[in-house]
Amino acid sequence: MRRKRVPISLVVNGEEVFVDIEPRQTLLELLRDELDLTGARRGCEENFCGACTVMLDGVAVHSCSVLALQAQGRKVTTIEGLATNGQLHPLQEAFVEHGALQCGYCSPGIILSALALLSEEPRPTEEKIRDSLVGNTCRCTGYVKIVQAIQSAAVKMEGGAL
Amino acid sequence: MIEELEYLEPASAEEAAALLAEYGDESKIIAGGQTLIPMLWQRLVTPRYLISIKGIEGLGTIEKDRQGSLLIGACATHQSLEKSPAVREGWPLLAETLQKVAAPQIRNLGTLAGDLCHSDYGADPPASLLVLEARCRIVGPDGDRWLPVDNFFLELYGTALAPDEVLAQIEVPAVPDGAATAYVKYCLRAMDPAIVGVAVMLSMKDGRCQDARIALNGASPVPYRARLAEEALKGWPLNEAHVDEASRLAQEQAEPMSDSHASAEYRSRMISVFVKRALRAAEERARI
Amino acid sequence: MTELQAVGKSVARLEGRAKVTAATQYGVDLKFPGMLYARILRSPYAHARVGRIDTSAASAMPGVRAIVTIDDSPDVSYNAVYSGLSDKFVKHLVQDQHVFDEVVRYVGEPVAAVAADDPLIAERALELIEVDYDPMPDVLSAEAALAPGAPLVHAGSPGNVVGRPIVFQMGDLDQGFAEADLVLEERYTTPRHQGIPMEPHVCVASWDPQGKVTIWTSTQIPFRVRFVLARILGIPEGRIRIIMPEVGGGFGAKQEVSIEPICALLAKKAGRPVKLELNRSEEFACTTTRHGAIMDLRMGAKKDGTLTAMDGQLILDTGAYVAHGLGVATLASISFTGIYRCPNLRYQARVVYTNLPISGALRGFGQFQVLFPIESHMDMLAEKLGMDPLDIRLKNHIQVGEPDPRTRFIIESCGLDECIEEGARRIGWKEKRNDHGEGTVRRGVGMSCIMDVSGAKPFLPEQSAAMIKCNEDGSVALLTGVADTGQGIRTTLAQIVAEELGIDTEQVHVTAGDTEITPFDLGNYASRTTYVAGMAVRKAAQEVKNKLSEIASEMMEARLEDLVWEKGGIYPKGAPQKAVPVTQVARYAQHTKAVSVMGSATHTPPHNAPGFQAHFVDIEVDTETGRVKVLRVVAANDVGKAINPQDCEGQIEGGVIQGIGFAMGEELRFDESGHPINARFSEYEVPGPDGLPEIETVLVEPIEPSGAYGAKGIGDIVVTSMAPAIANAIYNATGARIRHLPLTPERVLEALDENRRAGAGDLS
Amino acid sequence: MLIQHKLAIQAPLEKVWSFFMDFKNLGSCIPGLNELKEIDDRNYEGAFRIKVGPISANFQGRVTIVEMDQETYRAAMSASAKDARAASTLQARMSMNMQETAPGQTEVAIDTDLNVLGKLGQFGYWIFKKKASDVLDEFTACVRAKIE
Repeated sequence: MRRKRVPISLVVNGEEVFVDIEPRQTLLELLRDELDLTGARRGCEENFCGACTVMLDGVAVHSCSVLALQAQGRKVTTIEGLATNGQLHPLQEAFVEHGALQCGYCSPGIILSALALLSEEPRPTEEKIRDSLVGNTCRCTGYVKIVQAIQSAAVKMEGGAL
Repeated sequence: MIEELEYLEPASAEEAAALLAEYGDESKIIAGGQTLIPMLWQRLVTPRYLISIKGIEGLGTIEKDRQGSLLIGACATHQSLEKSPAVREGWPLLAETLQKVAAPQIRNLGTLAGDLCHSDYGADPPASLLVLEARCRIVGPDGDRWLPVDNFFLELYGTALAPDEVLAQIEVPAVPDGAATAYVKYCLRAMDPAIVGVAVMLSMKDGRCQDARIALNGASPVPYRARLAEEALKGWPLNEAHVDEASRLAQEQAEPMSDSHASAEYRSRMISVFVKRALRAAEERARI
Repeated sequence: MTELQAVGKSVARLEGRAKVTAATQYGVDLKFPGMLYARILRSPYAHARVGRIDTSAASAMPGVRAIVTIDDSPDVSYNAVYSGLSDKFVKHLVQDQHVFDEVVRYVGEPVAAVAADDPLIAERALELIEVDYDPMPDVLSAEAALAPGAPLVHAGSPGNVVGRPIVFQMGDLDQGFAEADLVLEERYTTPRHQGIPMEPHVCVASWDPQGKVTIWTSTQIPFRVRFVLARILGIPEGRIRIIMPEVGGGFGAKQEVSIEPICALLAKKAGRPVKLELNRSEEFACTTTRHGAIMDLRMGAKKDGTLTAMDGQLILDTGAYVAHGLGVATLASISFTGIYRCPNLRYQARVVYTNLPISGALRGFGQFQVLFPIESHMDMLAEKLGMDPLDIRLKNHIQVGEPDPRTRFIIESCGLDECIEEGARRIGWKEKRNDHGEGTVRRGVGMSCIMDVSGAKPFLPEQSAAMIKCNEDGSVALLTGVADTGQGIRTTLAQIVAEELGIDTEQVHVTAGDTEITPFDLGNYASRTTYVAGMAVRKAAQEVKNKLSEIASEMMEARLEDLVWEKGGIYPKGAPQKAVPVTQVARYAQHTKAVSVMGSATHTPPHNAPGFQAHFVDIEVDTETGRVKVLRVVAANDVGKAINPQDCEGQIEGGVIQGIGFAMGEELRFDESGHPINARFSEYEVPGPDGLPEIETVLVEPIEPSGAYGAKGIGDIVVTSMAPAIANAIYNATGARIRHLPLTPERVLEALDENRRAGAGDLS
Repeated sequence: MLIQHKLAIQAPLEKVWSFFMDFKNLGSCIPGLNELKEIDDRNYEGAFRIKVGPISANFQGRVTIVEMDQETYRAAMSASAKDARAASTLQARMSMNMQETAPGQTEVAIDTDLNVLGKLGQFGYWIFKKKASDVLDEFTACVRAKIE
C-alpha cells in the first residue's frame, strides 16, 4: 500500500534532483531513504544532537527538523559533496590526521557545521569554534581534537585550498 | 516517526488564518519548524494539515519604519535578525539575546515569531521583547489587531492567539536614548533553555536610576515584567540595598516550575541572583 | 630491538577516510531487497502480569508482515551476557531473562514486536495491539527493594537479592580498626548513567533456506551474541553468523544481547530480512544503564597515613534482570582491594533487583561505584591526618613486585608515582592548593588515582585469536575477532603487524568482527583488546615472519639465523646491499614456490596487568549558584607502551569529558511509577562542546612484560577519575564535601548552605 | 506520577463530605470534564479534555468509586480514560481524606497517582505535573465558591 507522494526538486551537492516524496518526510529521510546519502544521520529526533547536520543554502541546519518540502528548490550540501574527485576537503583531511573522529557517527555533521563556520569566519578563535558546535554532540572524542582539526584546516583553507 | 500530513502554502497571512479557521485542531502553522517538527517526530501533535507561512510575501522582512521602530516579519529567522546591522545597532539587546538561542542550526531556521507562539517558558526572546515593549500584529479572519507582548503570554505554552489567528509581525519601538540593556541567561549547556533569563533596560542619570525595565523568562510558567522591582529602583542609586530589594521583588512575583534542569526552589533562588547580575551588567554598560 | 617504525607512532585511522566521506556502512545504513522494518511494543508498567494480547487488528493492517509475542517466544531463560565463563563462575550464573515473559518488570520491557513494509506502518500497528495488563506492586529503588516485605521482582529471589552476596575478606578487620589512629565512615551514592552511543542499537536479521541466520548488529561482542542466541534460538553456533557493520560507539551499552533475538524471531516468521532500529527515547529509557549504587565505606589509618583496615558494603541496583550485575560486583572487588595496600579488608556487595531498566556494562565497569567513595575518603583521611592528599596515596598505593590481593597476579609495571608527580607539577598543585581567590567565586584543585584491569582474567577465560594471510604483493590480510566500536583497535593491531613484518600500516588489511570469517575473541570490553588481541596478533605475525624468513634464506642462499629484517627488507647479516624487499619474498613464495604464507595464533595472557592514572582538576565554584566550572584537567595515564599515542590521547580526552558528564550532570531519573523523566538529550545533561576545560594529557609508558610491546589497557579507566577529583576540588575550594553524584549546582549549593550553617568556611 | 493536594474549606465537615459525595457537584467543578453520565451509584462515564499549548487530547473514560467511608471520611476512586487520536491512556487512583481542622473548617487531602501512558506520556513529566496542579487549583476554587 502506497501513501501519497508529491514531486519536489532541489539541488543536492551541485546536482539538480527530482524526486517524489511524502509530505511527512524530513530532509533527513529524503537524503537517507530516497537518495541513499547516508552521511546525514539520525541521532535524537529532537533537533538537538546534530548528527543529521547538512548545509541548506550555505548554512548549517539539522536535517531531522526540516521537512523535505521546505527544501524545495534550495541547495543542499552533504558530506558526500565535500571531496572533489577523490581529493578530501581540508576539513576532512584534518579530521583524519588529528584523530578528531573515533566512532565517526557524528563526524559528517560536525564537519559541515565547521564548514559553515569557516565560510563565514575564516580564522575563528577556539571559543568561537566551540560555540558554533553546540548543536553537535560527540560522545567519543571530548571535542579537543575536533577543535584542533578545525583550527588546522582553517589555516590550510586560507592557504588557498578550495 | 512523523504521521501523514498535507502541506499547504497559502499566499497571504489572511489565507493562512482562513485555513486555520477551516481545519481548526487538525491544522498547525509552520514557519521555521524548529520547535514543531521535533513534536511531530514524537507524534505529540499529529496535525493533518501543516500551513506553511514561509512562502508568504513580506513575512520574512526586517525593516525600520518612519517612527524608528523595528518591524519583524513572522518568518524572520533568529540568524537574520542577529546578523542584521540595523538590529545590532539599534536593538543590541535583541542581537545579544538571539545569540544565546540554542545552536546555529536552530537559529538558521527558527523564527522569533515562532518562539513567541510556542511560548516555552525557557525560551530566550520573550524577556527582551517585554523589556523592549514590543507589539504583535495578529491577523485573523476579521482582519488585524495589535497586542502588546505583555498581554501575549497567557499560560504555560498558551498565548492570546485565537485558534484561527496568525502572528504576522512584531514591532519593536526604538530604544530610548542613553538606555543601556543586557540579557543574562543561566543554563548549564548552551543548548538548554534558560533556568532563568533576565533582560534589563536601564536609564541612569547622575548616578541615579531614571528608568528601569526588568523582565524574566525561565523563572515562571509565563514570561513576565517585574514592575514592582522596576519601581523599587527608580530615582535611586543602584546600591546594594536597592538592587537586593529589586531582585527580591522580582523573585516574589514568580511561580517557579520544577523541571529536569532545576527544581522550583533552586530556580526561585537563581532569580534574585541573576536579576542582580543583569542589573550590574546593564549598569556597567550605562557607564560607557 | 631495532628502533620501532610503526608501533609508538600516531598513525591515522585506517578507516578515517571512509568515515569522513561517509563511505562507511553503519548498521543504520543497511538495506536489503525485501527488507522489513520492525518496531517494539513496550510495557507502560514497571511491574505487571501480561494477560491477553490481541494482535488481530494490527495483523489485519495492510503492510504488516509479522508480529511476535510471548506465543512465538522460545521458552528459554537466558542471561544476556553469558559466554564461556570459567566453570568457577558458571555456578553463580543467573538466567532470568526471556525474549518475552508473562510478567513485565520494568517500563519499556518488550511485550510484542511488529515487522512491516515501512517504519510508519509498524509504528501504527503497535497502536492497534491490545494488551491486558494486571499491574503488580513495584519496587523502584534498591532501598525499597531491600525493605522487609517488599514486593518481589522475581519470585525466586527472596529479599530481591540476586544469588549470594559477593564477599572478599583478608586479614583481621577488627584488629585493623583497633590499630588505626583514625577511623572514618561515610555513605556514598552514585546514579544510573546512560552510555549514549551516538548510533542507536540496530540490527538486521536474515534467514537462509538452510535454516542459517545472519545478523548484522551494532554490538561490542559478536561472539557472545552468537553464543547467547544459539541458546535462545536452539540452534548451534555454526548456524548463526554475526557481522559487525561499522559501529557508532558502544561504551558498554552494546555489551550484551539486546534486540537481536526479537529481530531474528521476526525475520524467521516473516521469511524476509528484518531491520530493527531503536529510536533515541528507547535508547535512553530501554537500554542498559550503569548500576546505581550505595556504598558504606569505613577506613582506618595510622597517624603516618598507613591504611590498617577497609570495610566496604556495596549495594548495586541491577534493575529488572541481573545481566552484568554479578560481574560488576565482582570486578568492583578488584577496584576496592587493588590500588591501596591494606592488610585487613572486607568487601561485600549485594546485587539487588528493582522494577527499573536493566543495569548493564558501562565504561568504568566495576570502578565508578567504589572508587568515587574510596578516592573521596582518601582525601578526607589525609586532611584529618594533616597530610597532603598526594602523600597518602604515594605512601599506600600498590608497587611493582607486589601481588594484587584479589587476582593474586604480581604487578610487573606501575607508573603511578610518575603520573602523580608529573600531574601535580603541571596542574600547579603546591601553589593552587592554598589559593582559593576572593569573593563569590572560589578556586580549588583536586585529584584522584585509579587502577584498572586489562582484560577479565581471572574471571573469564581470557583469549583472543588472529589469522594473517600474506598477499603476493607483500601486504597482509589480518583477520581478528575484535570489535572496533570507534576506539581504533583495528589501526592499533595493524601497527603491531606492520612492526613485526617491517611493512607499512596501510599494507595491513584488517577484517574484524565477523564470527564466520574471523577467529574467536571475547569482545570489546574490560580494556582488553590491545592487551590481549595485541599479543595474539603479534604471535601470528611472528609466524608469518618465520615462514617468510625460511623462504628468503632459500631465495638468497643465506643461513636462516643470519637473516636481518630491516625497513621492509631482508638481508644476510653484514650485507645490507643484498637486501630483498619483503614484498618480493612474498611474491616468490606464492608464485615460484606455490606456498601460501599464513600465520595464526591464540593468546591467553599470563595474567592481568593493571593500568594506572592520576587525574588533576583545577576548578572554580560560583558560591551564589553552586555551579562548578572545570577550568583545566591534567590527565596522566600509565598505559604501558602507547602503540598509538594519538589514539591513547583520544581515549583519555573522550573519557575525561564523559567522566565530567557522569560526575556533574548525568543521571537517568524515574517518576513514582517507574517512567523515566529525562530520557532525551535535551533533558539528560550530556556534555556539549561548550564550557569544557582545557585537557592536558600525559602518557607514562613503563613497559609491561605481558603486553604486546609493553602495552596495557586504557578504555575503561579514563572515565572514573573526574567524579572524585572534582568532589575533592570542591572541598578544597569551599570546604563543602559532597558524597552523592551528580555534583549538580543545586546539590553543591545545598552543601555550601550546610557549611554556612555549620559556620565552616567564610563564604560570602 | 504522584500529585498531592490539600484544600482548606470554610465549611463544616459534614457539608463538605456530602458535597463531595454527590458526583454531579464534584463533576461540575472538574475543569475540562463534560457529559458526565451516571452508570450506577458507583460508576460514571464522561469525556475529559486537556490542552497544554499545542497538545490537546480528548479522553473518554470511566470513574469508579472504590471506597466511600462516612465513618472515617475517606473516599477512593479510580479512573481510566483513552484518547484514540493521541493513542494515549490516562489512569488515575485518587484517595480523599477529610478532617475538621477547626470548627466549621475542613481540610480535604487529595492524593492522585496519575499515569499517562502512550505518546502523551513522552511530553514530559514536569509539564503534566504542573498541568495537574493547575487543574486541582481550579477545582479547589470552584468547590470553595460552591460551598463556602
